[in-house]
Parts: sequence; structure tokens; C-alpha cells
Amino acid sequence: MATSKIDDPRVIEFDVRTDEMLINMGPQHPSTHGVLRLVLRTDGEVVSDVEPHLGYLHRCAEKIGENLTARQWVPYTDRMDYLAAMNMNLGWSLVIEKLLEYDLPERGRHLRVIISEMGRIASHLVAMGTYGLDLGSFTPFLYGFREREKILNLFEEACGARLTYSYLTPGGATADLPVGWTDKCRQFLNQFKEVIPELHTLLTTNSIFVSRTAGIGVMSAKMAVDYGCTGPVLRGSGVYHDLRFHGEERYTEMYEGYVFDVICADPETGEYPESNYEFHGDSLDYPEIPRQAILGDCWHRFYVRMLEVVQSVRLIEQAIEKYEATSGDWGTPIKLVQKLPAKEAYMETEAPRGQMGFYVVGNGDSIPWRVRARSSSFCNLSVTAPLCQGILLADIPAIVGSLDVVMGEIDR
Amino acid sequence: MDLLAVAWPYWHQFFFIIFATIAIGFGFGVLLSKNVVRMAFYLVLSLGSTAGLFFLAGAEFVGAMQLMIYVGGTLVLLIFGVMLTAQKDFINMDTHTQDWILATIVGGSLLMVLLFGAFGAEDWRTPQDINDAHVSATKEATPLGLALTGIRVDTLGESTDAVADGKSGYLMPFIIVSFHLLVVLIGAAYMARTKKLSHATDDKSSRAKLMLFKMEHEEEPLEEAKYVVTHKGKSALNPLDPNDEN
Amino acid sequence: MADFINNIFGIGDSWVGYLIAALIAAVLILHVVAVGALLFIWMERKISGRIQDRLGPTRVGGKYGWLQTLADGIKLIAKEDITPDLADRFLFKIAPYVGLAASYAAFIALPFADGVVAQHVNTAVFFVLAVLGLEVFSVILAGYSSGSKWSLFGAMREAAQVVSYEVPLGMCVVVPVMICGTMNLTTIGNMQAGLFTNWLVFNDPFTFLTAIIYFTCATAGVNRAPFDLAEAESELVAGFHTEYSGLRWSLFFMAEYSSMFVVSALASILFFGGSHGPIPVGQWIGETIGGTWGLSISRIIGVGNLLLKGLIGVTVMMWIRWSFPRLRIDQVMTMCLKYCVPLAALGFIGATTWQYLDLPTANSLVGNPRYEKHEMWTEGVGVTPAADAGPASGIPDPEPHSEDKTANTDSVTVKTLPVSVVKGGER
Amino acid sequence: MSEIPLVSELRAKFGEGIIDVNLEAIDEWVEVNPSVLVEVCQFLKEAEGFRFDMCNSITVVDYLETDPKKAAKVDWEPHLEVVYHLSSIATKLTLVLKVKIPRWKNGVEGELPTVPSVAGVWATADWHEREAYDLSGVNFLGHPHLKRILCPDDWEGHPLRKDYEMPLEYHGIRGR
Repeated sequence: MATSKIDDPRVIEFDVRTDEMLINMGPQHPSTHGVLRLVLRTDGEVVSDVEPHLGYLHRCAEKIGENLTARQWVPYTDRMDYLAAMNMNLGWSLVIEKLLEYDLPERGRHLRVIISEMGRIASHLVAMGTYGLDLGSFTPFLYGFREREKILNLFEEACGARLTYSYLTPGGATADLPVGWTDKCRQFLNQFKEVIPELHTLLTTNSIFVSRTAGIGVMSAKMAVDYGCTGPVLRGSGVYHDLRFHGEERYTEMYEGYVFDVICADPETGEYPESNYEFHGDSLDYPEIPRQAILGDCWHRFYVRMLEVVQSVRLIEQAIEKYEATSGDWGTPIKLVQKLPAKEAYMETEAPRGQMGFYVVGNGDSIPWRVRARSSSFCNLSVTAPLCQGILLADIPAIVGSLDVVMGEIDR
Repeated sequence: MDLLAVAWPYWHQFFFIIFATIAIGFGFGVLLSKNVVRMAFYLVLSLGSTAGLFFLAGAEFVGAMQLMIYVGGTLVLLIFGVMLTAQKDFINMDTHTQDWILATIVGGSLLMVLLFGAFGAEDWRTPQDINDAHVSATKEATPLGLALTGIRVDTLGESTDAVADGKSGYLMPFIIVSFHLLVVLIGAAYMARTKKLSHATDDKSSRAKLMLFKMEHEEEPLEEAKYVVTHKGKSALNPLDPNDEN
Repeated sequence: MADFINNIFGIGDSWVGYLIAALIAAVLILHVVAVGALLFIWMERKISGRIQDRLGPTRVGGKYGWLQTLADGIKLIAKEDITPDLADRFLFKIAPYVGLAASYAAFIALPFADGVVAQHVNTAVFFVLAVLGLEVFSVILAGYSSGSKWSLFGAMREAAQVVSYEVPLGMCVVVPVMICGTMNLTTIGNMQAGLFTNWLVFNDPFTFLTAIIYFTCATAGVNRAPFDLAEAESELVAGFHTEYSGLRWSLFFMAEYSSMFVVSALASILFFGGSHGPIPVGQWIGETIGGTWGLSISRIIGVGNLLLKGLIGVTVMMWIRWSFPRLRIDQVMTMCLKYCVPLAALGFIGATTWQYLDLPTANSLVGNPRYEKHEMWTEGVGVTPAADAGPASGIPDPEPHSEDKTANTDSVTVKTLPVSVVKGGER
Repeated sequence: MSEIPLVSELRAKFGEGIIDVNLEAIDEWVEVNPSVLVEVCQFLKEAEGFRFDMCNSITVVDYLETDPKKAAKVDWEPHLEVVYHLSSIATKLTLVLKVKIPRWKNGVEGELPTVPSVAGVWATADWHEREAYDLSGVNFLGHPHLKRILCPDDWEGHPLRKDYEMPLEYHGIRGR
């Protein structure tokens, strides 16, 4: 962009200029999530330029996808966003079902809603914990992980694994939920509702946390859309877009008949939809927004995630009722060497970190011709460069933490 | 347990020698050392030992003052400055021979003046009575405080009119010094403020570039604030059947 | 002490007594520092565990993990002390010892009970503040000499923070000094004898405010909790002590824990009644038993009181550390310059006017006037409090200069000054 | 078939720039001539009824059948396809654009085919195009700083090409 001649009083110049320093933050830096390397050009304490370097966790899963059949590639989708592996499996299964025009029984759809929303809660708990770690407070991390352990125990009962599940395969799920699983799930949800206000007091309304995040890394709606940010990062800037509402036919039919609302601040008034959680009688009201928070800053992104957890709790409760009402086939997976038609399909689902897109090109036999995974953190991370111009060094973990990126998903 | 109570005649001298050697030794260390940061650290040690000398002489207030002002204040900033600049080629400072000669001449002459002055005072030449009480006198800072606020405790005897209305002390110089420091403080703050930049064109200074970047990226708000949901996730190329309500 | 030892060995007034007395004092302080660090490391793990809903160490040495610190110590000793090749070897090795020396020196002037003090420094408060100011050297030297960019950043932030927090710290300390009229910690401690209402923190609302500001600035000055910029893991890996390992690294932490204790002990002496408990048990026992036994028992209780208060101060610091995120460097600076300094100034002005107008204090509300004669039960015993010849009750005799100069010194008696002139001195 | 408003508008505006429209595919796509790609994207972004302001992903599919047996049966000859998935926040519509380009520039092995870069239209395309260049070897003209994003900078070859050979060793690390 050509620099035009400006003599504007607001442009301040340090005449005592310390020489600029090139500093590597990462790839083994404790605060970058996984192996992300940020090359910072700093002028004393102020960061003037940030350049993320990726590829330290690149395994080229897409090339492997060209040698494996659809069901064999499911474990690779687990390893992309390893904190929300369930939602990755869901994305891949939906794309394959779209390609095969394979429809799922009722019970399978409700099972998928329960599992994917539980995965969303677990992922947001990690996001909350690591964000607290980035800003220096250790305790929220442990509170978050205490709750996440309970979810992982439930997942272990359902599919035997705790991190990379490969549970939701194209055609349904590898196994039905064990007997009594839904009661344990209800128990977990009831005690989890008391924990949520605790998490809010720990971080969301903590005055030091607010002063560290409110008004930092403000991203306008236009910039968010332009850089392809999706999920809580997009909704944090006030863009009303949630694939569970506005997604494709095949994805939104999963959420047919569910009562929940999209967590996004109304750009003019700036309020969030109030919790009106009387669906089950208890009032899980949201903490109010601090004065210094601007729509689109780190605090709002964090706030959107914390409120989405409440929506997920509501969704799971409704899904359990609907799931228990149905019976019979839960959606047995497709054949291992299922022939794929010579067509192509692209499908995006609302993963906890954003819209996770899968693109499959079939060519007649069971091994797909081309497989592509569009990662949400990849686009969310591309915003760090413009956002981190001219901020203090200590704000970089605050901004990168608020984007909640996972390197497995970015590098694939 | 007043450790310094003289039982062994040379106790006082023993500590004096230790502190003196440290002060002078590290003073020379500052002169001779090449590494700038080492010099600064030697300076800390030598000024610290002069503080020790003050404590030895029973002047605790001045000793603590020396520690706080010189070592705690000035030298922190000195080391701060040295640390920031001592990168790559600024780290060693080797002086040429003629500088040495000049320095020894000037230094030596000043030393001579100092020595004559010191040994001239006959008070200091007479061997002090070791058991002189002044060493173990009450080390009380209150008279010092009173003197600073105008009442000279030790000249209370001569009751001139100055003493009566409390003007005999050092109140006047005390006030002058504090105003002087205030002025210096404000001056320093003024000098260190950030100055306005006259032009910001292709100046590569990072701060100018980033301010410029920010100004060009003034975001104008997205046009449609409210989004109307028309076709829920439909493909644009899908033949729109009229009765499709979304 | 020294005369006591000389009498025992019957070697008369020789230097041996003094040497042993000095050694005893030094070893006692070393114990406070070392055992303190030992206890605090274990306490930190247990408290952080409790706050984070977990148990903390339970295996090493019994159910409560008593020996966890010992295990850490052995691990640290066994670890290899690496010196990076870019490092400035001499300064790199010296830095931790400078830090430990500074915080250790602060114990010299800290009175643990009425007479129990290593070296009776009259300007004790000023001395402790001056010495605590030296601790920043160890961090700067460590940061610079380990040669890496990150530790340099940590050291710069640290220096900026500690130097700027000395200002409000100094201003807060002036308030108790002004109220008690002396910088001698023992006297300040003794002035707060009696019921806890006599503590300076309840003296007037302004000293209460100053106590809070003091504690915040002390936490920042010692680099703990929300102000621990220097070793902000999330930005600068581990700040200035990134390159240290093994014993040298543990010395830094010993210095940190001991200066934490010094600062909270100072807080308890200045504001929370020093070695006097809320109910003056030590004093009663001292009076009832009387004699040297009464004196020594009350002093032991006094030492216990102070150690307990120091412990409580350290626990509060740990509690704050594990429940708050970290502040940014510019927020720390604005907090210091825009909040702590003005509030400290307000506290100072308020306390002075309160004092000048002689408004009622908590003590006077309860009915017993402040400064009833302290140490009255020691006079009868004939034990001169350790060289504390300067009770604040009157102006001492001016120092007699050397004989030949002023012949008439011994004729000068204590002059009672016109009260109007020396109002402050009366206290 | 009834004329779809978007297709008619595109045809009206760009004439034969729009090569083909396939409505039978699961995701209907429009094939565009590379020369007119940037204008089409600019138009799609600003078109009143459509406003495709989010470019979801840019993928490069390599159509080359390596083993001769199957190559005979295949009905297309070897080429690269750059697939743009677009979606719109305002109207919640989705669209797929395709650009067909030869595998190597004017047939010379090792010479990357070129496509005009849409990084000017959508900022997210910047990183997507860098990844497409890095993994599939397509040179995007006009891209602000086109260099590898996932593989190391000095890596030769483009892994997602069908005829890609894994290097024997890389800086002393054995490849195969």
C-alpha cells in the first residue's frame, strides 16, 4: 500500500530510537499453543511487526487421504483439531454422506448432536484454561480440566478413547451409547451448571483479566469476514453467522426442532441474547459486559466461548430427551471399501474453533481422488499479523490466546 | 550486644582497613577494567563499602542514605543505561596511553591537594584516644531531624535570639535543596516526553509505519448491520423454486 | 550477650566474646532465612494445591509431604550449574549471591522482639529500605550477564518496576515513622504494645489506607503475584533466570522468599504491632513473673508473634499469586504512578493532619491512652535494654565531644525545650 | 431450464469468460476463464443480491492418472483445477468457482502454471494461495509475497502433485 505524505499530529515519533530487535517467540515457547513460531520485530517494548511461521506440525494428511478409503481416513481427522476430535469426525462423516447421498436414521442424528456438543464444551473448557495460563493465572486451567476430565470419562465409556475417538464415522457411529450413559450425562450437566458461574468469577469478571483483554486486539466485523475468520472469533466481532443455524441443509437438519440461540452481540446495541434459560427452570444468567470492552476485542471472543458452553448444555439436554425417545438403528457405519461416486462434495460444520470444511473428489473406486480439509484456525491465525501491529509484547499471548488456535488443525 | 564496643584495641582499625581496601581496590578496578558492565559493578561495590565506612563511623543515617541514594538509585540507572547500550562493539573501552598520562597528572594533583588538606588538620593527626566515647555515643537520628527542621540541639547552650525562635538550624538549606530537586524532576520528565513527528512519509522508523498502517485501516462498519436470512445455506446456482420459504 | 559470654569463659573483656556473639546472631538470622525458605516452598505448593482444588505434595516424607522441599533441594544441588558461553562469566556467578546478600542484610536491623535484634540500628526503617533496594542489582546483573535477549528483556522490566515501586513504598513507610517520631523499629514496635487497638493500622483511616498501599507496593517491590513481570513465563520464557540452573537458580528463589518475609515482617512491625499480639499476653507474663525470666519469656512470645505475622503476610502473598492473572508492564507502571503514589501521598497528608489535630484514635476510643510507659517492667531488673539509651521520652544529652575541646560538656544537663517549639519531639 | 439469475448476470457481464455451468453436480459450480477471474470475484463480492464476502477455501485438484492402464479409461486429459468455495454472510448463499489450467506452463516440465491471485479481493485468499502454491505448485500472479507456508522454504517439489516423488533425503534426514 503506497504511503502517502501525511503530517498528522497524531503520528508520534520516538527520536530516541532503540535499534529494533528480531525476536523469535516459539516454536517451543510455552505460551504459543503447540508449535507456532512468531517472528516479532520489536522496538523496545512495542511490537511493530509479527510474522507467524507455520508447518512445524505438517504431516500432509491430504496426501495420505489419496491412498486411504473414506473410513480409513477418519483417524486422521482426529489428529487435526485434537482438542475437539469429535467435531472433526462429524465434519468428515457428513461430507462422505453428502457425497453418497446417504441419510442417517433419527436416532443417529440425535446421538451426533449429543456427542458434538459435549465435544464443544470440552474444547471450550481447554480454551478457557489455556487463555488463563497465557495471562499468567494458573488456577482456571485446573478448574477447566477438572470438568473436562468428566466429559472425557463419558467419551471413554461411549467409544473407548479419551482424545482421538474416531467415533462418528461416515454412516453413523462405531457403536451406540452404552446403557445408562445418558443418565450419567444428565448428572454431569446438572453439576456443571453450578460450575459455570464459578468459571465466570475466576476469569470473565476478574478485574485484572478484563484490564488485560478488554480493548485489546479489536477486530472489526469487516476485517473478520475479510480474513475468513469463523466461529467464536467471527461472532466475537458481532457477525451473526453460526452454521448450526445458517449452514447447509444436511447439517442444519441435525439441529431441527432444537431450541437454542446464536451467541452474537447485536452490532448496534452490543447486547447478547439474554440467557432466558427458563427452558429448564434455572436461571443461568450471563455476567454483564465491562465498560472498557469493545465489540470485537479479546474479551468478547472469550465471552462468546463461555456463553456457547451454556447453549451447548441446553442443546445436550434436549438431545438426550430426543435420543431416548427413539430406538433401533443408531446408524451403522458404511462398508470399509465403500465405492465413492465420480463426483465431488464440500461441506462445512460448526466446530468449536470455527467452520471446519472438508472437500472430497471421488473417482469411482473406494479411494477418493482428492481430499482437502479447510481449517478454521488457519484463517483465524492469519489475523494475528494485522492485529498485533503496534501493541505491547505482553499483549501477543493475549491476542493469540483469544483466537484459540490449534496447530494440528492449521498444519494438517 | 554492641559489637563495636572496643575491647580489642585494633577492632576499629581492622574493619576500617577492610572497608577502605575494598573501596580503593574496586575504585582502581573501575579504572583498569575493560568491560563496561564490570566497571559499573565495581563502582557498586566501592560505593557500597564507603557506606560501610559511614556505618563504621557511627553515622547510620548517612550510611543508609549513601546506600539508598548512590547504590540503590544512581547506580541502578547507570547499570540500566550501560546494560542497554553495551551490545556488540560498545562493550570494551580501552583508553590510549596519552589519556592515561593526562589522567594520572590531573588525578595525582587532586590527590596531593586532598592529602595535604587531610593531614593539615591537626585534629586528625593527634592519635585519637581509642576509648573515646564518640564512637559508642548514642547513635540517635532525632537530633539530626531536629536540626534539619530548625532546632540545633548541640548549640542549645548559647541562647542567642536565633535559637529562641528556632531559626538556628538548617531549615533554609533543606527547603532550597528540596525545591532544587523538584525542578530537576520536572525538567527530566519534560525532556523524556515523546516528541511530535514532523513528517511520516517513507521514514522506516517502526513506530511511524505502524501508526500509518493504523490510520489507513480505519475500518468503516459493515454496511448491512442486520442480516436478512434469505436462502438458508442454499447454493446460489440452485434453481430457486418460488414456494421455497427460508 | 558479649559480656555474658565473656563472664562464662572468665576471659574478661576480650574480643572472643564479641566474635561469638556476632556469630550467634548471624547463624540465627541464617536460620530464619534458610528454614523460612524451606517452609515457604512447601507452603507455596500446599496453598496453591488447596486453591486449585488438589492436594499438593503428599508422598515425600509422610502424609503431608513435609520433606518435599528437601527433595527439591537435593534435586537442585544435584543438577549441573550450566553457564552459557555467551554469558559474562564473573557477573553470571555473582548475581545470585548479590541478591541473597541484599535480602539477608535486611535482617540485621529487623527486631524480632523488644530487645532481640542483631544490630541495633537507630535508623532501622531507612536501613532496611536501602538494603532492599539493592536486590534489584542481582536481577539486572543476572538478566544482562546471561547473554540472551529474553533475560535482557526480563531484567529491563524488572529494573523499571522495582525502581518505580520504591517511591510509593518509601512514602508509605514515612507515615508510621512520622506517627512514632522515630525510625527505630524497636521503638515503633514497642509503641504498639497493649491491645490490638493500639496498632498503627487502626490508628486512623489514613494509616489503614497506607497499610494496604504498603502491602501492594511491597508485593510489587518483591516481584510477586500479579506484578511478577520479570519471570512472566507466557512472554519471556522465564525472565532473568532463564539460563540459571541447579543451586544458583535456587539461590534466586531463596532471596525472593527471604525478602518476601522481610517485607511482611516490616509490615507487621510498622502497622500490625510488631512483636505484640492482639492481647498483650507477653506483657502480662513478663509482669507476673518479672525478673530476667519474665523478660526472656515475653521476648520469646514476642519473637513468636512476629514470625507468625510474617507468615500470615507471606501466605496472603501466595494466596494472591494463585488467584490473579498477571498485569502488563505498562499497567504495572500506571498502577504505581497513577494509583499508589497519589494514594500514599493522600495517606501521608491525612495521617499528618490527623496527628496534628490530635483527633481520636482507635486506642483513645477504647479508653487506654497510647504510649503508656513501655518497658517499665524491664527497669526494675537493672538490665539495660540493648544499647537503647534513647527512649523517646526526652532529648538525650548532646554527645560530649573529645575532652580537650569543650571543657564544660559534662555540665550540660538535659534541657527541657520550650514545648511549643518541639511538639513532635514530645511523643 | 429456467435461467438462474446469477448465471444470467454473469453471462451478461462477462460473456464467454464464463466457460461452463454444471448444475447436476452435488455442489453446482461455474467454470471461469482465468483471464477474467479477478473481475468475476470482484463482481461476486459486490453484486447486490449475492455479496460473496467470505472465501471459504481455495483447493487445487491435480487431474493426472499415473498408471497407464487407468489413464486409457479416463475421459479428461491431464490438467489442474483450482476450486474456489465462496459463501456470503449477508445472504447465506454458497458458490463454487472452478478454473482449469494446464499442469505445467506451456508444457514445460517444472514451469508452474499461473492463475491471477484474488488476494486483493479477499484477504484470507493470501494464506490459502500460499498453501496452494506450496503443496500443489500453482503460481498466483500478483500475490503480495508468494512463498511456502507449510513446507520448509528450501523444499523442492510440490507434495500434492500426483507425480510427486518423495525426496531421498533432506538435510541429512533419510526420506525413503
